[in-house]
Amino acid sequence: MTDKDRLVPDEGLAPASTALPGAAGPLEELTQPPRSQWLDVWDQFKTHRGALIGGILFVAIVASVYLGPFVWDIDPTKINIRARNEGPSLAHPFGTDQLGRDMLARMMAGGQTSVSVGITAMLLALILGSFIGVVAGFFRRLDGPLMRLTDLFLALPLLPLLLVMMLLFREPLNAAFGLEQGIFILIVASIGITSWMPTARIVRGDVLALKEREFVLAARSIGTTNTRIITRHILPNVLSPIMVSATLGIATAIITESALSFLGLGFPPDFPTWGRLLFDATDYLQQYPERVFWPGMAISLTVLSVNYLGDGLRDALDPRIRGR
Amino acid sequence: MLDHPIAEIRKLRVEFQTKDGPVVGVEDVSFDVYPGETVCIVGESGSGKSVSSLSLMRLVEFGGGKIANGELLFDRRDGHETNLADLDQDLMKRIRGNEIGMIFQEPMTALNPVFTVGRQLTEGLRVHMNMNRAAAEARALELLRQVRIPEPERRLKQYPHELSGGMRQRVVIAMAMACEPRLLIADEPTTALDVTIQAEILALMDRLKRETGTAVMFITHDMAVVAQMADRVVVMYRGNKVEEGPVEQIFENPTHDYTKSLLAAVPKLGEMRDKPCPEPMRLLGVEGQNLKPVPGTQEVLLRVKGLTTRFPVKGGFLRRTVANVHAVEDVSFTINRGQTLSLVGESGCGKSTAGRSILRLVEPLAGEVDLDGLDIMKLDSSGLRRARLDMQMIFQDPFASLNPKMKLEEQVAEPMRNYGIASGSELQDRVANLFDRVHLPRSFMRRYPHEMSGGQRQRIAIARALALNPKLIVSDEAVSALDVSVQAQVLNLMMELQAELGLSYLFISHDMAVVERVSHYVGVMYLGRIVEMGPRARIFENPQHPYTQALMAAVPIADPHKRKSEKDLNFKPIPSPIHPTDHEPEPSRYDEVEPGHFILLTDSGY
Amino acid sequence: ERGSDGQVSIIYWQAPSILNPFLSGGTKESESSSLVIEPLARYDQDGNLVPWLVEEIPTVENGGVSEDLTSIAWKITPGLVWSDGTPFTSADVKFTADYCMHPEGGCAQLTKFEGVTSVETPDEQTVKVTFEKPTPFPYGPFVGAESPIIQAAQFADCLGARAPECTEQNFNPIGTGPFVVDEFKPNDVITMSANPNYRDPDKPAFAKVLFKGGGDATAAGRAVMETGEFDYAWNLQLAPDVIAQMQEGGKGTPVAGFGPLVERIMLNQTDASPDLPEGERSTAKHPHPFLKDPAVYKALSMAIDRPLLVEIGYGQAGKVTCNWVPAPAAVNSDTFTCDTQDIEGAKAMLEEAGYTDTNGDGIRETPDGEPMKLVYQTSTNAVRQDFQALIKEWWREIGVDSELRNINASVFFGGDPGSPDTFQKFYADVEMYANTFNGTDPQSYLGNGLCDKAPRPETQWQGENISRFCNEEFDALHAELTKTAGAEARAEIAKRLNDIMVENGGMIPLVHRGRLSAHANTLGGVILNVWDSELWNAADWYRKEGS
Amino acid sequence: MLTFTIRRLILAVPTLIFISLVIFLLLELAPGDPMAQVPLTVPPEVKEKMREALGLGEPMHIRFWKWIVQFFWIEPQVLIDHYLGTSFSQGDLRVISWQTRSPVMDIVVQRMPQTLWVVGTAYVVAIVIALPIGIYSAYRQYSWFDQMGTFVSMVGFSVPPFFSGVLVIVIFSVQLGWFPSIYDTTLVVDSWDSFVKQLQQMIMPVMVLALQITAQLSRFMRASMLDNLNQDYVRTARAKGMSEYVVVMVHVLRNSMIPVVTVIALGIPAIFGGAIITEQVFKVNGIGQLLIGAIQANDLPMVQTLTFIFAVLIVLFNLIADVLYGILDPRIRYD
Ligand SMILES: Nc1ncnc2c1ncn2[C@@H]1O[C@H](COP(=O)(O)OP(=O)(O)OP(=O)(O)O)[C@@H](O)[C@H]1O
Ligand SMILES: Nc1ncnc2c1ncn2[C@@H]1O[C@H](COP(=O)(O)OP(=O)(O)OP(=O)(O)O)[C@@H](O)[C@H]1O
Ligand SMILES: [Mg+2]
Ligand SMILES: [Mg+2]
Ligand code: NI
Repeated sequence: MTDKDRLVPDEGLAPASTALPGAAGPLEELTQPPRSQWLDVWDQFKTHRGALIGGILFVAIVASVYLGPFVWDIDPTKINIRARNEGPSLAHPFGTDQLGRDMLARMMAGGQTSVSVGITAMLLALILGSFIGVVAGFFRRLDGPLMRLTDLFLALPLLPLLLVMMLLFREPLNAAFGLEQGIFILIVASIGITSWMPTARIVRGDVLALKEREFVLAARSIGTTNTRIITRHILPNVLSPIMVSATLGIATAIITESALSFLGLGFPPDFPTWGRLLFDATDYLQQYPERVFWPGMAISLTVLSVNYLGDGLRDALDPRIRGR
Repeated sequence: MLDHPIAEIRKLRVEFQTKDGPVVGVEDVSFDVYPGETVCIVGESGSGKSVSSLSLMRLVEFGGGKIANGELLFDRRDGHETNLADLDQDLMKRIRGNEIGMIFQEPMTALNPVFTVGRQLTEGLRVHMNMNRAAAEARALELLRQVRIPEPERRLKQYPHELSGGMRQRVVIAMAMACEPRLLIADEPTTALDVTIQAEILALMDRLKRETGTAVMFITHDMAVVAQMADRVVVMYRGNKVEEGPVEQIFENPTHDYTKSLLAAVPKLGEMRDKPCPEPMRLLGVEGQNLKPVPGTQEVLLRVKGLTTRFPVKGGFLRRTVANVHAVEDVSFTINRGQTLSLVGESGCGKSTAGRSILRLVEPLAGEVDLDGLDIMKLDSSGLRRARLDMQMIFQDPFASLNPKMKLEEQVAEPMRNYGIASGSELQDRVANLFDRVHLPRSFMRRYPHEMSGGQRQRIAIARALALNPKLIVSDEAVSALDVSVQAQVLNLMMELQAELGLSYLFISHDMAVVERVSHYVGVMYLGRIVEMGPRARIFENPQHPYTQALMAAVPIADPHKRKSEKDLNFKPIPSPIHPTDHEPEPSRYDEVEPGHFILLTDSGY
Repeated sequence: ERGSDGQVSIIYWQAPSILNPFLSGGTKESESSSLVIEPLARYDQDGNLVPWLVEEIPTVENGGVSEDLTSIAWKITPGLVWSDGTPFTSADVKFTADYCMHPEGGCAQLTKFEGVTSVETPDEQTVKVTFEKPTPFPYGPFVGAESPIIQAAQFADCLGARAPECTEQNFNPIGTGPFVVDEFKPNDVITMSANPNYRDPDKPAFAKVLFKGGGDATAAGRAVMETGEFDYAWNLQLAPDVIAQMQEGGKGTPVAGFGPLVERIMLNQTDASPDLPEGERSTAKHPHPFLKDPAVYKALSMAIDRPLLVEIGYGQAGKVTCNWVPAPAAVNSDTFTCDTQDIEGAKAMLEEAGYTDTNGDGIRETPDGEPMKLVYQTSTNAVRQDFQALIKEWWREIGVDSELRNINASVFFGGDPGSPDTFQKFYADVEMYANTFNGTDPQSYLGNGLCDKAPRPETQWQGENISRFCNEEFDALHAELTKTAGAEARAEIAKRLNDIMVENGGMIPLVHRGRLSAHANTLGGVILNVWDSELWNAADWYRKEGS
Repeated sequence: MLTFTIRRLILAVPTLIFISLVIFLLLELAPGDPMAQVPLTVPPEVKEKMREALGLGEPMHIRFWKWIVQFFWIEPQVLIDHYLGTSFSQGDLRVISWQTRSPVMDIVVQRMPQTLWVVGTAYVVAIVIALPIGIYSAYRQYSWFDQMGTFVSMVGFSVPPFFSGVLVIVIFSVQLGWFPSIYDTTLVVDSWDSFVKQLQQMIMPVMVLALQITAQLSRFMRASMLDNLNQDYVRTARAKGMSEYVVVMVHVLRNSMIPVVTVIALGIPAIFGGAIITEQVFKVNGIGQLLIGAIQANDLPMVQTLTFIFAVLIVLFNLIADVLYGILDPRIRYD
């Protein structure tokens, strides 16, 4: 390294004020033009190998699931009874199921549901959780009631809740959005509202700590209103626990959906999701192991990729780490 | 062989592997430490002081560093000279804590929060000296007595958080001294402490060194401390040693430019004697400095009367208030336009609370605050928001008071956005101007706080406070966390702005030398009250209250000839400010000993 | 020899929750309790009545049934004792009737006692049951697994509202059967041991029974046929290739038997359109726009490939049927054949009747221009959804569109009048489910086609005539059946009733479903009986040597 | 600490009553009918009679009040009677399940052992495995061990138990014949042989469950260790000449355990709640299976009681976690 040149004492003799508290590395950065925030995030993200692989994989999965049907345009509900239980072949790369439906097409259709359920349920849980966490942490008076509410939701059983929601909202939802959309909304909503609690707790804890930090006081002293303190100062700083919850949330939502299918409460059986496909295939585990393999693989890969993606995003979103 | 060094550092080079390639922490450093001698290593933050000392302990490796080059020769107790740089970690274990002791910078975090003091003290003894539990405990007790901790028996069973900062630092020292090491490395052991405690700790170390004959490697960036402690001084700058010599020589005849600038930046107590008004410091190598004194006006801007702030202590079954922390108790003062009033005092005496109460960032219990004719206490929340246009605050910790996730530009623009003062390109211009004002390059506007040094950050905080053109700035220990050279620049900047814009400051600090430099008036706080208040010169030249006198005595002076000894110090621990709810404190009554110089008559608790 | 063969392990993937069939009505409860408590007479594997705790089956010929068909007298086998050693008398039988007919008891088997006016005990060995009107088939009370005899002494305090409080009795009934309960863990497992006072001193061969409940059919089948942990698994509703795979395990054998269970598509005779006001939807007020047209329902039926359905859904445990009542054999009508799919024929039939695709979207329109679109609902169940998918496909081919719906079984069959999703409300055009009847006499089952049994708001949507079928000829013929005695004559009428229903489009029968159970190869004496409890002859079961 | 605990306990009472009301209302609103599983052969009139016999005719608030009284007043008496042989509860109507017509609590007590055995063991096994993995992967962050650990725990997290359960059954029961595929709840462990049997039947469900729990716990442990490994006191400990073992396993571990212990404590209610899917797959018939069975059969008293017990446990362990936090971390003092 040519640290020598950089370590030359500068004539101004006001050393630390112009240089960074770090000795060597960052000096160079001084001369670089400042860059946009997202470019920085991207830069950091790129250096995180796991995150990059995870991100590419996740994008690939999402793309193949949503764009795949344009290339592989077999109807996933198309029954071809003569081609029942076939193994992988050129015509059906993933084989066919017991009604001769193309597994690849079904995997893509199932993926659409699973991924959408995962993402939307996660978003719902995240928004709810962050909102409640932030409000509880920020407004001392609401803390007690909101945390008891969290207890309440923790204690609520998912299954009866789902049944109630089915009864109360299915008809109106079906009327408004159609059958599949209706059930989709129901499932997403029920997974969402039964899984926001951990996020809320974590966020609340972080907000409680952040609230005591001086920059929040500083913000108040320059006349920042509560709402702006929350949106500008608190939220960006609790982003990393939220990101972690988010990535875990996608995974849990996908898995919860499959568990609901197992218990007969999820999407109807004619509605493919990865969880459903996996569940249906477990009966055929011995005869047609490949049928278990595809959905199982898809779920695991998604969960894995999302998790690594989350790890990387968390690092990338934190400017402190980004600088190093 | 007394002239043989106990430790010789030869051509040390330490590198760190980071994500963006290797970073050099120490480039090329060589120096010796002789038995019974105190070597002070000085230099700005990040110059490699800690890394050098950690290398000697071979602890850099645990932080991701690597000793890339050089020798660390250490004279073992058994007389063998060993090169620590390539010693096995297993053997190193036996030297660490046993033959080399180390005291760390942060007393608050250097102790393990979940183990008792006794346990942490005895641990080393039992490993290195093969003591049994009882023997180790007896020795621990003895150590605690040595470092003069009150009630040592009780301390053994306490947890670190139950001790005050000063006591914790003494525990750390006791721990380092436990096995009577031949070399003691003290890495900024007093930086985080109050003057009074600092004075005690320094005296304590000095005594211990004399009593045990241990060699001390003392790391600091505070020249006053150097003057107090050192036999020899090593000056480091950006990973290199730039100068070395006996302490007198360094202070009287610095040769390297950096050393000179360092010394110039140190405010020295008594420097301002006979000067009526504060004036900026002369910094080396800065051309065209405006060193005109800042007289200010005699027009009253802020009048505070009977300010009282208490924090309730909740307890009992129903979470009712069972007691109050009397943080600020019946405090009155005035600040003139364009002038600075400083509040000094030990940690916890209520300085910050007083400052915050004026802005009503904490709600005072009683009192009047009158800012330029506006009764702050009577304002509702929107009125208060408007009032804050005229009064701003700079916080103690430049690291904590900036939002780490927001661009600097944004942070400076935020107050103007909040009040809708400017927008669009006008806002941009204003922000750019503010950056110019605080001497920051405009290219920094798009940076994040972590990309700045402490001094730069503090300037951002100042820019932010200036954004609204306030009349009053409450500066709460705005320079305490900074390096001397940076501190000098920030102080100069503040004074320059005062002269130009006619700002008034409420300057909160515990550094007497700094206070002497910047203030027109000084108030000394103790346990929530102002015990003495008056023009700066009178307070410094003629301190009347016993507490003020003790405080003055504790301030180290950046002059190796004016060392203080332990005998000069007689501090009592501060009594608790917590009183039961029915406690009715007496009102503060003052005696005017000289014109404008007041002394508290009420019992302050000192 | 009694108790010589160790333990027999039985697995039911539905776990019994109680051992008193009068309080539950579920198959799992009546079958598990059949090991302990027994009726006076049972049906054998062919559906014939066999005397069990009596000497012979009372008939008009042997004088046991009165000439006017209003009473029946049972003669209890002398010397019978309960498992606790006390004698079994006619008082116990009478008590059983009182227990079930108590108005507050909530007895699940009340239908068995329909029309009974009194039960008398002329002597210790004789029970006389009197009916309020001539009853040509008087073998309801005390016959079959649903109507066993409980001990008067044990249940004396459990009449009426007190019935549910008698946990000890309900979990551990004293019976005359081959086994006695050692421990009952509700919804989990029952352990039993041989009844020391069983009437045949050599039986049962097994000393212990382990009756495990819970899980799923796959696991049960696997435990018998693949791992050999269990000896008997009940009702393996599994895909045929899964069964085949399990059989390769070589440890067990599947056995199938056929009762009257039929998977069918009910055709709504009324209009279920959501546009109709609540209370008129799916009622006789508004007939269905096109489903009552013979051309339509016949075409729908012709489009279905029943053998394929059987192959995919049931394999060994299914047969093609065109009848509503395909069993017992005597009442199985042979009027219709339906085992070949005829898409072209169906198309032609619709075309001819004026249902043509006028706008070219592939869906035919009725002569009024309404598109032929059906809402097709069923309960949530993998096989049913496969059927739905297949049938939807076939119907599409003939130009009839369908919208599939499936509803959680507990809601669908739950009968909650407030829910829009029950099979009784039938807010759809067609719905698919299976139904059957107990015993061998179809009279009351055939009554499900009577006009006045249609669910409607006035009856709180209760009633068994799900398709709201209404046909005068059918009603008259059924009235005749209730008065006719003589097995052959009754069978003749039953066949005609069946034909009227199918011919007039009340339903499209799909599959005659059997019950497929499996037993270990080492378990001997298993005779699958679908007319009574599958465990009816557990006393005769034994361990085969050497296999 | 004591007042804190008592205050929280007292505050928990209204919370719990509110929770029970919410659960009750939810279940009341839920569709479904306890008679749904009664075969179609039973005519509707008879079903109606059976429904009335269950007390379904009474208005909602009366049934709620009855449940409250039974649960909070009568059931505790039964418990006292059971232990002291007294007879306070004689003649009082307990909470009766609609499915089995027997007291709900008796069944719950009956189901406890297998749930505790299987789920509890899995939890213990998971803790025993997860902690060392977490510690080591944090200590050697970014080593291949750490990478593997992350990968495996993520896979473990992402495999639904209804699949992994069947997979191990097929491998170990069907193919290898090592372990039984169906859990025998009647097995009494009184000898070495029966103990071995018990072990054999527990291995698979424990394996499946532990995989999931380990995956999550080891992540927690790792994160917590990483937080503490960079703390100043670690350097102090090293500077004292402590060996790496002492530094990591004493100084760092003790601090890292503080959050992890509370996470573990918060997971304990789940042990009592059973693991619905795993219990189903292996036929363990514990609490989880009881709950799902009761939901499917619309056995409201059972569902209500079980979910409420679960709520009590959650509230209780929340409190325990808080108290534990206070005990483990001397810096935290509740008053
Ligand atoms: N673990 C590390 N990884 C990377 N770089 C490091 C590490 N520790 C120290 N450095 C770098 O080494 C250089 C010297 O740091 P050092 O801690 O010795 O400074 P210092 O003189 O002790 O400063 P201070 O007065 O702030 O304590 C700095 O540039 C710092 O950024
Ligand atoms: N939010 C609070 N709640 C309760 N007590 C408080 C609070 N803030 C400060 N105190 C107490 O009030 C007293 C004065 O605190 P303050 O922060 O004003 O001291 P200070 O003089 O600024 O000290 P330092 O030099 O350490 O900043 C202290 O005893 C402190 O513990
Ligand atoms: Mg340092
Ligand atoms: Mg302060
Ligand atoms: Ni020597």
